[in-house]
Amino acid sequence: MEQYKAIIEAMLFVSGTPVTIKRMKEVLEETGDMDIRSAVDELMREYGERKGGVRLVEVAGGFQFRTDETLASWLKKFAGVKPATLSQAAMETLAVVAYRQPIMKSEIDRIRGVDASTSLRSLLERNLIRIVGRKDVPGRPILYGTSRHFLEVFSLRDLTELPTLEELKELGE
Amino acid sequence: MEQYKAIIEAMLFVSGTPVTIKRMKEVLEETGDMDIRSAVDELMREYGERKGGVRLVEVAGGFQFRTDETLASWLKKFAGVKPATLSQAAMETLAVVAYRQPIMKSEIDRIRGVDASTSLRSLLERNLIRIVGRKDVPGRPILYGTSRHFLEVFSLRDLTELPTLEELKELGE
Amino acid sequence: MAESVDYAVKLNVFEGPLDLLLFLIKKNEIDIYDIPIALITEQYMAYVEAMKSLNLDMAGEYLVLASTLVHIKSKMLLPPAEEGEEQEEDPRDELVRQLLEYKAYKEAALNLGMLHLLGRDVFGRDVPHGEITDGGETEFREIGIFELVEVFRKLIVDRGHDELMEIDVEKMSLADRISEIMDELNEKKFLTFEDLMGEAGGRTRVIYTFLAVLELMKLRLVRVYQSVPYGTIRLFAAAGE
Repeated sequence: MEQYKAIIEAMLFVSGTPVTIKRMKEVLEETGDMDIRSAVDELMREYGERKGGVRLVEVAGGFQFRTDETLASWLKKFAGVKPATLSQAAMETLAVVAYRQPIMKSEIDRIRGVDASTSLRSLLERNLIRIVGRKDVPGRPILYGTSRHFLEVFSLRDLTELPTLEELKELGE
Repeated sequence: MEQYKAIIEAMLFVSGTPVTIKRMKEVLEETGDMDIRSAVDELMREYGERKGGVRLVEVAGGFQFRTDETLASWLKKFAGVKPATLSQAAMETLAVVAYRQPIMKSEIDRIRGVDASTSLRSLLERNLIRIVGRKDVPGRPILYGTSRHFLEVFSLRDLTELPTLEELKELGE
Repeated sequence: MAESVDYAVKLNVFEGPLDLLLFLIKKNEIDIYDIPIALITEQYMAYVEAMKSLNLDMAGEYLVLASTLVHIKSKMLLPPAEEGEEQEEDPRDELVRQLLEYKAYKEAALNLGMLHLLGRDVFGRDVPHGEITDGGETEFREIGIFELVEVFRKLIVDRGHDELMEIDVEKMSLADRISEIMDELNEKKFLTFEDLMGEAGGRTRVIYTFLAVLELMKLRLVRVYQSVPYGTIRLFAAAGE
């Protein structure tokens, strides 16, 4: 294996979070972006072809080793932890924020027909959404958007990878 | 790859510490000790032959994935280019400076109940806060405020975009 | 009563009045574009009454939608517009639009839940402590605005610094202007009051500029001089070399 490819593999391995090409480049100063990218692609292919327990995936603007999704039940048994789940209310609020960001609370309340305070707080605490600014209208309400951690948790490369909202097209929004 | 071998690989991958055969057996109830052991041996051989960035080693009575020792200097460099994170202490000090600026060190110490020297220095080094001036009173204490870089890091247009405590309270506790 | 218990169980799973309404539409196999308002209102009211009788902590939103339904129902009872008159809007239109929008996001939430969730379907490596940290500071956290304000709230509320509670946008505007003026004073030897006001822009900004100058004087960060009465007012950084 070429040395820089081995270094990339090791970096991806020691990092608990996705690693961007930019960050790899900061370490591998003399290796070009294209070479880094193609080494990452090769690693992704190798791990894919092996059909082992680990995959290299592109997520949240970077790359991360993750276990294969078919092994989830075994790993739950191994780790002995119950995964933290989001309530239905929090999931709905998260969906509204994800598709309509940047969005203010009053708009979320209107769409869901209920007050979203509790779910907003829990999503903020879990770092799935973040405060992205204020809207330039009287009262300057806070605007919410999804975080990078959201992409990480939902295995999305970026926001364009969100599943499409069929119904919204009908509404002509 | 046989499924139990993939499960073993995934278990070894997610665990930060060495995993014993006994522990694997607890998860893979129906797989015999010999089969587990030979799957582990195969994984060790595969990772060895690849000559990649990661090795499977036998250590402390168990097995553990580790980065290849020849890559140590690169990984140290990688750790050095960690994305921006802050310690709890620095975060507290930054919050006090952000919301109470311009503020003297003695006032920060009083609010936090501990000496803020170390976190002030690290925040100054990271250019998140800056010295706004010196108060023209005996002792001429330094006054701290947030920097322009602070606004960039937090994606704020200006300080008025910071949420107020009232707004946070509206989200419930 | 057995029936009430049944209601109670179901009520707990509704995420709000729109969710309840969607449930009734589905249960009755109704076309969402042509809702029989009388029937749905009746059933909706039955659920709301059940909630009340069980003293469930019912959100006010359920009652708001109840009155909307009654209102639509009464409007539907009015005779249709005469021939030749302008076509009136169906009183149900707004509600249908709202329902469709909510339904879209409810489905979107389901779709999100079907993605490979980290910690549920896929797992990353549990990086041992200290493996890549270079020592020194122990606990690291990702930086975000919410974390910042939450840390501040915990500091002053939990540690009983009541006198520090208030933070408002005004205070932050002032801090912003103070920091800008000090930046400028770092570059120039002095600033005239006219310079500051001239660049100020909008009315609120003029006020904040004025307040910022007063605050800077109080903090003794600037000295303000005027050579003759009504003459030019100059600001100097007090800590200047």
